[in-house]
Parts: sequence; structure tokens; C-alpha cells
Amino acid sequence: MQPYFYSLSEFIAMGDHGVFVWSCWAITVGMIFIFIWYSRYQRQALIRQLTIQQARQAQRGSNIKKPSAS
Amino acid sequence: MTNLQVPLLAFDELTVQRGETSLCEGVMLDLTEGSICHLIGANGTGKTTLLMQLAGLIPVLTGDVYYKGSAGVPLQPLYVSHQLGINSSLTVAQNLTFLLNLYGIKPTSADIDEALAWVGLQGFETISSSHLSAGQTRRITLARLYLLTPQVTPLWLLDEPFTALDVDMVARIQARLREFADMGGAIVMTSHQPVVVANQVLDLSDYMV
Amino acid sequence: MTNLQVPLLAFDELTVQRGETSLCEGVMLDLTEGSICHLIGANGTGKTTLLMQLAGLIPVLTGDVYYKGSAGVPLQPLYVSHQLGINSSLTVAQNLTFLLNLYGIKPTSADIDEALAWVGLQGFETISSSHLSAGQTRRITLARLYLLTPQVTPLWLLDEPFTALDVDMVARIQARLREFADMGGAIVMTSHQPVVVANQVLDLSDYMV
Amino acid sequence: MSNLNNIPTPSLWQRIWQGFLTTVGTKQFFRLFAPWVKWLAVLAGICLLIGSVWGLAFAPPDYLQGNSYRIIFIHVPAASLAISIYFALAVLGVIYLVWKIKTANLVAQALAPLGFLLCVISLLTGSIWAKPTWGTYWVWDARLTSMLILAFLYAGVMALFVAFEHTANRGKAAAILCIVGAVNLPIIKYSVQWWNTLHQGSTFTLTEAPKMSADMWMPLLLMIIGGYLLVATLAIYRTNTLILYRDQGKAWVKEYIRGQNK
Amino acid sequence: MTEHSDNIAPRSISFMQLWRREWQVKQQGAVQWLYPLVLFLVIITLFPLAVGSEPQLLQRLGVSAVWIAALLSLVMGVDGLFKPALDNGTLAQLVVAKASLPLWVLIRLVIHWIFSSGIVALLSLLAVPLFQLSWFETGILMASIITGSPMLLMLSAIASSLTLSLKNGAVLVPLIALPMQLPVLIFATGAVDLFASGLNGLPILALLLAGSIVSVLVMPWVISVTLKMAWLN
Amino acid sequence: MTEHSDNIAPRSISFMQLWRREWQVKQQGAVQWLYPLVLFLVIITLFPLAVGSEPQLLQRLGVSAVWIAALLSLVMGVDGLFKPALDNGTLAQLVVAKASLPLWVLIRLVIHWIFSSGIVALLSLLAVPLFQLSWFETGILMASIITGSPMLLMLSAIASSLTLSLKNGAVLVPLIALPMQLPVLIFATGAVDLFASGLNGLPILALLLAGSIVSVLVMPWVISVTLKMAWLN
Ligand code: HEM
Ligand SMILES: Nc1ncnc2c1ncn2[C@@H]1O[C@H](COP(=O)(O)OP(=O)(O)OP(=O)(O)O)[C@@H](O)[C@H]1O
Ligand SMILES: Nc1ncnc2c1ncn2[C@@H]1O[C@H](COP(=O)(O)OP(=O)(O)OP(=O)(O)O)[C@@H](O)[C@H]1O
Ligand SMILES: [Mg+2]
Ligand SMILES: [Mg+2]
Repeated sequence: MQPYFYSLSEFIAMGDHGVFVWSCWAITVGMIFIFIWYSRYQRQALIRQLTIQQARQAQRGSNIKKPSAS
Repeated sequence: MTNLQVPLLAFDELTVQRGETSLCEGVMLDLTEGSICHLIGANGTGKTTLLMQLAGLIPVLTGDVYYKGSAGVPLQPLYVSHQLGINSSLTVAQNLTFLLNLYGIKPTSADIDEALAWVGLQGFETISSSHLSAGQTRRITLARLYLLTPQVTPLWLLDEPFTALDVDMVARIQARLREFADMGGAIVMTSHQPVVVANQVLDLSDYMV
Repeated sequence: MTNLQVPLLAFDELTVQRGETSLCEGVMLDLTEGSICHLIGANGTGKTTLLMQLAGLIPVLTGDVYYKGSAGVPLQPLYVSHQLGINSSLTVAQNLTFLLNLYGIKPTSADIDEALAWVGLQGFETISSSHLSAGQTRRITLARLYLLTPQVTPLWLLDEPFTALDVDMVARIQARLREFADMGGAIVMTSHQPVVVANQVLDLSDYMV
Repeated sequence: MSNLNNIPTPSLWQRIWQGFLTTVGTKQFFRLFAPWVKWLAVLAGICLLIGSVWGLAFAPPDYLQGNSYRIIFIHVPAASLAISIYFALAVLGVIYLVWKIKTANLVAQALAPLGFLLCVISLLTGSIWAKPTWGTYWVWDARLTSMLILAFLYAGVMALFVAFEHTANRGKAAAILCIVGAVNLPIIKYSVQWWNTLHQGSTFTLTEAPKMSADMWMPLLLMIIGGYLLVATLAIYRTNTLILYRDQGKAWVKEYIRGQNK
Repeated sequence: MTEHSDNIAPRSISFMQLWRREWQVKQQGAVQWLYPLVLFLVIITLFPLAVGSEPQLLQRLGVSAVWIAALLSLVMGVDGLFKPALDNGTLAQLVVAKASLPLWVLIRLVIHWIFSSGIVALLSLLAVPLFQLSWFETGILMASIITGSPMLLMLSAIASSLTLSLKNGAVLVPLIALPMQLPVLIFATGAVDLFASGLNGLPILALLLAGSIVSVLVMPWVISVTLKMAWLN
Repeated sequence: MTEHSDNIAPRSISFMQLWRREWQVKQQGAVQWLYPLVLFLVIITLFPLAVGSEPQLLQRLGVSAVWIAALLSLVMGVDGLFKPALDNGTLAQLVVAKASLPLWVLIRLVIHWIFSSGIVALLSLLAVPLFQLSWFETGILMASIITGSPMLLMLSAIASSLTLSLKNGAVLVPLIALPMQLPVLIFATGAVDLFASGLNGLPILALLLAGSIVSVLVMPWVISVTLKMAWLN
């Protein structure tokens, strides 16, 4: 299979439409990566929070009834 | 310490009225520091109305009110009514902080914890106020009693403060009322339950028109 | 007249719960006709929640409730809660009429007058409900008690019915509760005040998780 | 009290049903799907990478639109996923409300922001594409407008999920909204046929061969498949986060958390 | 033991009694019907101001202006539809007394409809002098409002019931309702346009009518299920 | 007798404390600021849908559409501005504790403004692609919203406070406010039109600004006097 573009500058320019094509790609890739990062961050933050909670509970070892944090 | 000649709060021939309808006429009272006055009367006599007049929400049109010897309604008393001043979308601690801020108090988080512990709401600091039972909601407002001293506000106006509270809490509140009065404060309160710590009774039924 | 084998209302190992949080577990009760059960417990124990479950507002997720011997929550009980079901833009008589209509009763204007007189609201028929005192407003809802019989609804669920009422009215309500129970009705009620007419006590604190 | 002890014995079907319900429980979902995330992610990455490179560098330009048509490789997958995800939300809503399967609701909650994101991407890429082809960023054409409405619908669903986050009613309101809102899907899907619009009609149909050249539709197909795989990956991952949050009091979660910190 | 009518359905509140009450509640604000009028007038006023007074142009805009007014007047008051009944305990009384909640919902909505879209439909007659619409076109416009607005109202109502137990649900209502309502608006104004250009818009009106009938039949049930979830939060 | 600071002004709640509280109340939903955005877009969408998609026509309607969105987003939440504070007793607490009521009113209104007109003013930039307005025209539009909307808000707020103690005052709010707001709207859209047609609309904008400044300075006092009458009914 042949690449359609002969040079990198041509590839970047894409005729006259480089701005449009590349901005689309940038927006999409950017947003999706932020979303993936955010999902990971949420998971990690939750695990951190639960770890701290568990440590605290273990440390206290008592059964003081706390209202559910909802 | 207290000057017994000048009562903290006094009415002379006061008319309890809402708009143009008079409910009670010629009400008289002398309230010195250390007094707890229990305002009684059947439903609809005008107790709430009288407290609202003292709090400055409804004007006094006939009769005189003296506060610390000079004419006029009390300046910045504590007022606890059926409408608690609690925003149900805020947390317990946020609500209490606001209610204390109103009296120029900047509570530390230790203050808040202590006051909430006093009303049995320890652990509820960050819970939304809408997730509380009837009695618990009232306790938020009553937690103020723990932190307010006669230096901040020497007069408390309490409209049925025992509503929805369990027996233990009622006892604790009454003890606090006595303590406050002993520190030099004065209290006017209504309640349809007996108030054992009251040392003065004003029966509004006697003045009904 | 009453069949003592089948209680009017019974729970078996009922869990008092709101959403996923359980408040009390394993609650047991047998309520026969003629019983007045006083539900007690400190603020926040779950009394209101239990009554809401019995009234069918919150589902019973664990445990069994039997009404007249068959499984399920009561059919069309009377439910008096903190939210009175009163629209403040309607008059006293309009509100009472609606509250009675709900139980299939078409009150004549004499009925309304009589019921309002019983709660001391004679003369207030055409007054807007927003112009009443705290106790008077609650009296509108309580006026129903005068007209409802066990034939219409054999079970009353009352959440702090004495709130804001004066001593006379509390006594009158208690007398009516006794009368209703003697006619073959049953009552579950909460109150932080003593209920002298109660012949059964359920302390929810015993079941707290 | 004879009838109090008289617990009815469950029928066989009830037991089978109960068994099924436990297999779609949150814990089982987590156990079953957590290992998939890696592999799905790798697969999705491969598809998307090959598709992108092929589409951007190797595919020939469109004879009408020139190189700008290369936007198609993200525009179409994003648009089609945005629609599919809303449909999935409606189905999950029904499953949750009718069979009371909590996991369905969690999946829906995990998917909703993803659907919104893809909808926004399709709107943005579409309007960027519109500039070279139609000479303007935006026209009030049926398909564009209906896609905008879909974004609003997503916003409503997300708002409801957030608003009920901490209540026992979690997700019920959102589930109802998803179902009621799903009536809009046919309107979005068929707007191109019902109204004469600027926007392109369908190229892919099940009945006919695609009209594009293979060099164009192959990478597009790869991108679409990659997109679906990516959505599946993220859906599982995010659902599992929600499961951990929801079940944080349960023993198996505590165990899992301990394992994570070893 | 006297059997307490165990197997008889409980006697509860009748249609007439419910209707009377809701009417009384609505009646209190006697000027209620003025509100859609004012909103209508504001929107109507803005259009000529914005586009200038070319009769040609105004004529085209008349239909849209009236429809936007109808839609907004339906959406605006809708967050007060069920919330007060929840807060003051009326809803709980209805549920406990086994009143027919769908019936109550329907009655409330019908009364709300009369005082919003109903009035706007009537007011649309004003479009004749204001926008120089023909009587025929105005008739179609009126018909489209009458056939389309019940569906709009039902969608608003479901949004309102969904956000009932939220502290600040009122903001969410238009957010949830409007997107679902937009397609109705498209169809309705499309139908009037078709007629105006001599084509047959009847199928679209029939579609709207069918949609309205279905939603009037189905939605009160959905809404009453949603309302019953209000205490679960 | 220890003189209890009789002649010293009472210590009451500070500006920062009031601001923090009102912010907390508004903040509840973290995505709150998204609502006006979506609402704005939805209302904007109403116009092309109802009017049709001719760019020429839309361009002329753009300014009014944005202004109607701004007005509606201001008016929508306005009956919840003081009523909840009265009902839950916050207002009484503020009065009894001698807090500065005008300050509280101002803070509440500023926060409400930020989350309605403020955001709409920002969002009006979207009118550029959506209605193909020019950047210049959009800038003027933005300026007209920023200068005009404070006055609109103050008018809504005074209406809201006037109807506070009425049973169904909420309906009356737009009824009282809208007629007063209509002139503002006419001036504001007029100013943008003047600029668009090459004339100088600055005097009108200056007029709007002056009106807004005066009403921001005066109205909180008027409103707080009105609020204090709430218990007199
Ligand atoms: C904001 C603007 C746009 C939006 C919201 C939009 C939305 C959509 C949607 C919803 C689909 C359907 C996906 C599916 O059914 O699976 C689609 C497909 C498509 N769009 Fe767009 N679009 C926009 C602009 C454009 C432009 C400017 C072009 C090019 C001229 C374009 C070309 C296409 C093509 C070729 C397809 C594939 C059609 C098919 O195979 O079904 N779109 N778009
Ligand atoms: N908002 C109002 N408008 C007009 N009249 C009112 C209003 N509120 C109360 N009233 C009338 O004023 C009288 C006194 O009311 P008030 O609330 O002061 O009574 P109260 O002594 O506190 O009674 P309760 O023990 O029931 O609380 C009542 O008879 C009532 O009818
Ligand atoms: N809307 C709610 N959402 C979540 N939790 C709630 C809600 N209302 C009450 N709770 C919680 O449920 C518990 C029981 O409340 P409930 O109202 O049943 O108490 P109660 O026994 O009636 O108390 P009281 O004597 O104060 O009326 C309380 O601890 C409270 O925190
Ligand atoms: Mg009172
Ligand atoms: Mg209770």
C-alpha cells in the first residue's frame, strides 16, 4: 500500500484543509485522553480515599456508629 | 453585678397585635437578669405574636417596651421560632456556622464540634440538613444556646423550643437555660409543656381582648 | 365483637430503613383492636420512618407486615404527620373537607362546624389557613379525628399529634383516642410527651442497629 | 400466630431467577469484567491506530471534498456511537426499572458522560468540517439540530445522575428520562430522510454494498469498531469505579482495596 | 367479628371532589390567567422590534412567535406543579388514602393547561391583527397549539416530577423538558407552514394529536409512579 | 452594672461570611453553572426551529433571541430569590440579628446575576456561529446585556419582594416585572440595531448603564424595606 502524501509538509498541509483535519483530530484525541485520564483519576482517588478510611477504622478499632456519608 | 433597679426588659400596657387586630391588651412585665419567663396561654392567644414583636419583626403600636432602661425593642436578641433559619441544602455545620456568625461569633471547628456534640449531633457535621429527623433538625438551631453567652446577647426569645425534642434533650436545654440565666441573661419563652426552670410566668389569657 | 386471634396489625422482624441505611432491625408488634401503641425512642431513632413505612410511603424491604391477617401494609389508614396536608391558600373549611373526602366521607356543613367546634376553631371556617397560629393550624388536621370511625378506617398512624397543642386540646385528643380504640380501632402514635391513654409501648431504641 | 411462620416456598423459576440476579450483581460484574479492560484497551488502541494512520495518510482523497473528508474517520464513529449509547441508556433504564438490576443502572451512569462527550465531538468535528464544505460552521439543518438536541438530552440525563447521586433514588429518575427521551432517537436517525437536508445520507447499509471505495470504507470501519471497543473498555472501567464506591462498605471491596495497596 | 369490608376497594375521593379542590387552589390567584398573556405580549412585542415592521416578514414570524410563547408559558410555571403538594403533605395524604394519583395528576395538568396553552391558543387570535396572518392560517395555528401542547405539558410534567425530591430541582426542569419538547415544536410549526404553502399538513397535525392522546393516556401513570418515589431520597 | 456595650453598634455578620453562605447555597450542585449554558442553548435553538433556517432571517433575530434567553434566565429563578429565606426563617434570623439586609440582598442578587445574565453574556459569543452575527455586533450585544441586565434583575427582585407575603405571589412576579422590563429590552435591542446599521448607539447604552448603576445603588435598600414588611400580612 502506498502512502498518499509524498512529504511530511504535504501531509501536514493536506491540500488546503490541514487546519480543519488536524484541529478535528486534536480536539478529539485531546478530549478522549482527558476523559481517560479523568476516569483513571477518579478510580485512583477513590482507592486512596477508601484506603485512608480503612486505616482510620482499623486504627480506632471501635464501633462508633457514624451516619453513612451519603 | 446586676443593677436590680433597671430591669433588662419591661413592657408597660403593651398591646399584642397583628396588623389592626389586637389580641391582648395591657400586658405588663418586668424581666430582670436571671429571670426565665414562661409565657403561657391557649393556642391562638398571641404568644408567638408577642415574641415576634419583641424580636422586632412586627411593630409595637400601642404601649411601651423598655430594654435596659431605654425605650425600644431589644437589640439583637436570640430568637428561636418554628422557622428555624436552616437551609436544607446546606450541611449541619454550615448552617450552625451561619447562625453563629449572625451574632458576630466566628466559631472554630472545635466550637462547632462541641456544640453539635452537646445536642447529640456529633458525626453529622457534613450531613445535609435535609437528611435529619424532626428533632435533629431543631437541634441544629438549639446548638447555638451552647455557645451564646449573656455577653453576646443577654436576652433569649424562645418560641416552643422543646417541640419535637426527646425527654433527655429537653432536660439538657432546661439546664442550659438555668445556666444562662445564672450568668446574667434573661429568657422569655413559650411552651405548652411544663418548664421547671422558669421563675416567672406570664399568662397571656389574662389580657385577652 | 373482635376476633382476638387475628391482630389488626402485626410486624415480624421488620427492619426500619430509609434507602439502604437500616435504622432498626427485628422490630416486633401485635396490635389488636382497642390498642393504643405509643412508639418511643430518642430523636432520630426511626419512629417517623416506621410510620411512613406503615403508611406505604417508604417500602418495607425486610421483614413482614400483616394487616388484618394478610401480608401487606395497611389499606387506607389515617396518617397525621408533620406535613399536615393543608394548603395555606385555602380556607379552613375547604382544607378539612378535602382531608375528609380522601376517606370517602362527604361532610355536611353541620359536620364541618361540629368538627371545627371540637377543635376550638368555630368561627374560623372561612379564614385562610395561613392566618392561623401554629397550634390552630395543626387543629385543622386533627379535626378529622372527630369524624373518622373504625368503620371508615380502623387504623390511625399519628406522628407527634400533640405538637404545638395546648394542654386542654391534648387532653381532648387523648380522650378521643381512647374513644376510638374502644369503638374497635387501633392506633400507633409517637410523642415525646407522656400518653396516658396508651395501653402498649414500643421502644424503638431496643432494636437500633 | 400461625400465618406469621408460614413462609411460602419459592418456586423453581423464582429460584432460577434469583440465581440469575445474583450473577449480574455488582460483585460478579466486577470479578467477571475487570480482567477484560486491559485486552479491550489494547484491541481498541490497535484498531484506532491502524484506522487513523490508514485514513489520514494512505486513503485517497475524495474527488469532491478533497482532503477535508478525512474528518469522516472521527466524525462518523463519534456520531454513530453517540446515538448508540443513548439507545443503550434507554435499554439499561428498562432493565433497571423492570428487573431492578442495580448493575444496569451503574453501567448507564458510567456511559452517560461518555455519550455526551462523543456527541460533543461529533458536533465539533461536524461543524469544523462544515466550514470547508458548506462554507459555514453551522446551519440549522435537521440532522445537525437533532444532534444538538441529543446533546441536550445527555446533559439532562447527566444532571439527573449527579443530582440524585447521594439518594436512594439514584438513577431511577435518570432511567425514566432515558426511556422517555429515547423517542427522539428515530427522529435523529431518520431526519436526513424525512427532511431534505444538506447533510449526507447513509452510506453503510446492511442491504447494499458501500458506495465508497474500499480504501475509504475499510479504515472507517476500523475506526468504528475501534470506537465501540474503546467505549466498552471505558464503560467497564468506569462502572467498576462506581461499583467500588457503591459497595465500599462490603467485605470484598475492603479486601480488594487491601490488595491494591500491597 | 364484623368483617371490615376487606375485599371491597377502599372508598376514596371522587373525581368531582378532586376537581373542585384543584380549582379552588388555582382560583386563589385570580389573576393567574394574566401571566401567559403578559409573556405572550412580551414575546410578540420583541419580534416586530427585532425584525422591523415589514408586513411580509412579520407574517412569516407570527406562527413561530405564538408557538414560542405557548411553549415558554407551559414550561415556566411547571416547577410549581407538584412541589408544593409534596412540601405541604398533600401528596402524602393522597397516597396514604389510596386516592387515584393518576387522576389527580391529570386534573392538575388539565387545569394548568387551561391557564397556559389554552389561553395562548385563544390569544393566538391576536396574531391576525398583529402579524396580519390570515384567519385560515390562524385557525391552523390554533389547532396546532391545541393538538400539540398537551404533549408538551406532559413532557414538562414528567420533568417536574423527576426532579421533585431535589433541593434545587426547579433549575433542572426546563433543562430536562425542553430538549424533549423541541421535536414537537418542529412538527407543529412545520404543519402550519405546510398549510400556508398550500400543502396538506393534516398528517402532521394528526401525528401531533395522536402523540398528545397517547401521552395524556400514559403519562399520568408514569408521573404518579415517579411522584411516589419522592420520599425515598 | 456592667454596661453591655449599649451604644456600640451590635457586632453582626460580615460581608465575607454572608458571601460564603450564599455561595454555598448556590454551589450545591457542582455542575450548577452548566444549567444556564444548556438552557441558553435550548432557548436559542427554539428560534431557528420555529422560524426556519434562513440565515438572513436568523441573523436579524439573533439579537432578540439572545436577549430573550437572557431575560428568561433572569426571570426563571427569581421567585426563589427571597421566598425560601422567608419560609425557612433565614430572613427572620437576619432581621433579628441586625444583619445588614441591603448587603445580603445585594450579595444574593449579584450571585444570581452571575449565574444567569453573567453566563448568558459570555455565551452570547455563541451567536457568532449560530446566527452568523458579526463579531462587532456580538460585542455590542454582550455590552448591552452587561449594562442592561442588572436593571432587569433589580426590577424582578423588587417584584419578587413585593409579592413575598402573598400566598401565590410567584405568579405575580413576572406580571409586575415584565411590563417594567419591556422598555429596557426595547432600548437594549435598539442600541444593538443602531450600531449594526452604522449609527451611534452609545447614548442608549450609557442610559442603560446609568439606569443599572442607579438601581443597583438604590434597589437593595428598597427591597430590604419591602422584605421587612413580610410579617405584616
Ligand atoms: C455539526 C455538524 C454535523 C453533525 C451534528 C453531524 C451529525 C452526523 C450524524 C448524527 C451522523 C450519523 C451517524 C450514524 O447514523 O451512525 C453523521 C454521519 C455522517 N456525516 Fe455528519 N454531521 C455534521 C456535519 C457533517 C458534514 C459537514 C459532513 C460533510 C459534508 C458530514 C458528513 C457525514 C457523513 C459522510 C456521514 C456518514 C453517513 C452515513 O454513512 O450514514 N457531516 N453525521
Ligand atoms: N399570619 C397571620 N395573619 C393574620 N392573623 C394571624 C396570623 N398568624 C396568626 N394570626 C392570628 O393571631 C392569633 C395569635 O397567633 P399566635 O401565632 O400569636 O398564637 P400563639 O399564642 O403563638 O398560639 P400557638 O400556641 O398555637 O402557637 C391567632 O388567633 C391567629 O388567628
Ligand atoms: N430524608 C432523609 N434522608 C436520609 N436520612 C434521613 C432522612 N430523614 C431522616 N433521616 C435519618 O433517619 C433517621 C431516623 O429519622 P426519623 O425521622 O425516622 O427519626 P424519628 O425517630 O422520627 O426522630 P424525631 O423524634 O426527631 O422525630 C435519622 O437518624 C435521620 O438521620
Ligand atoms: Mg405560637
Ligand atoms: Mg419524627
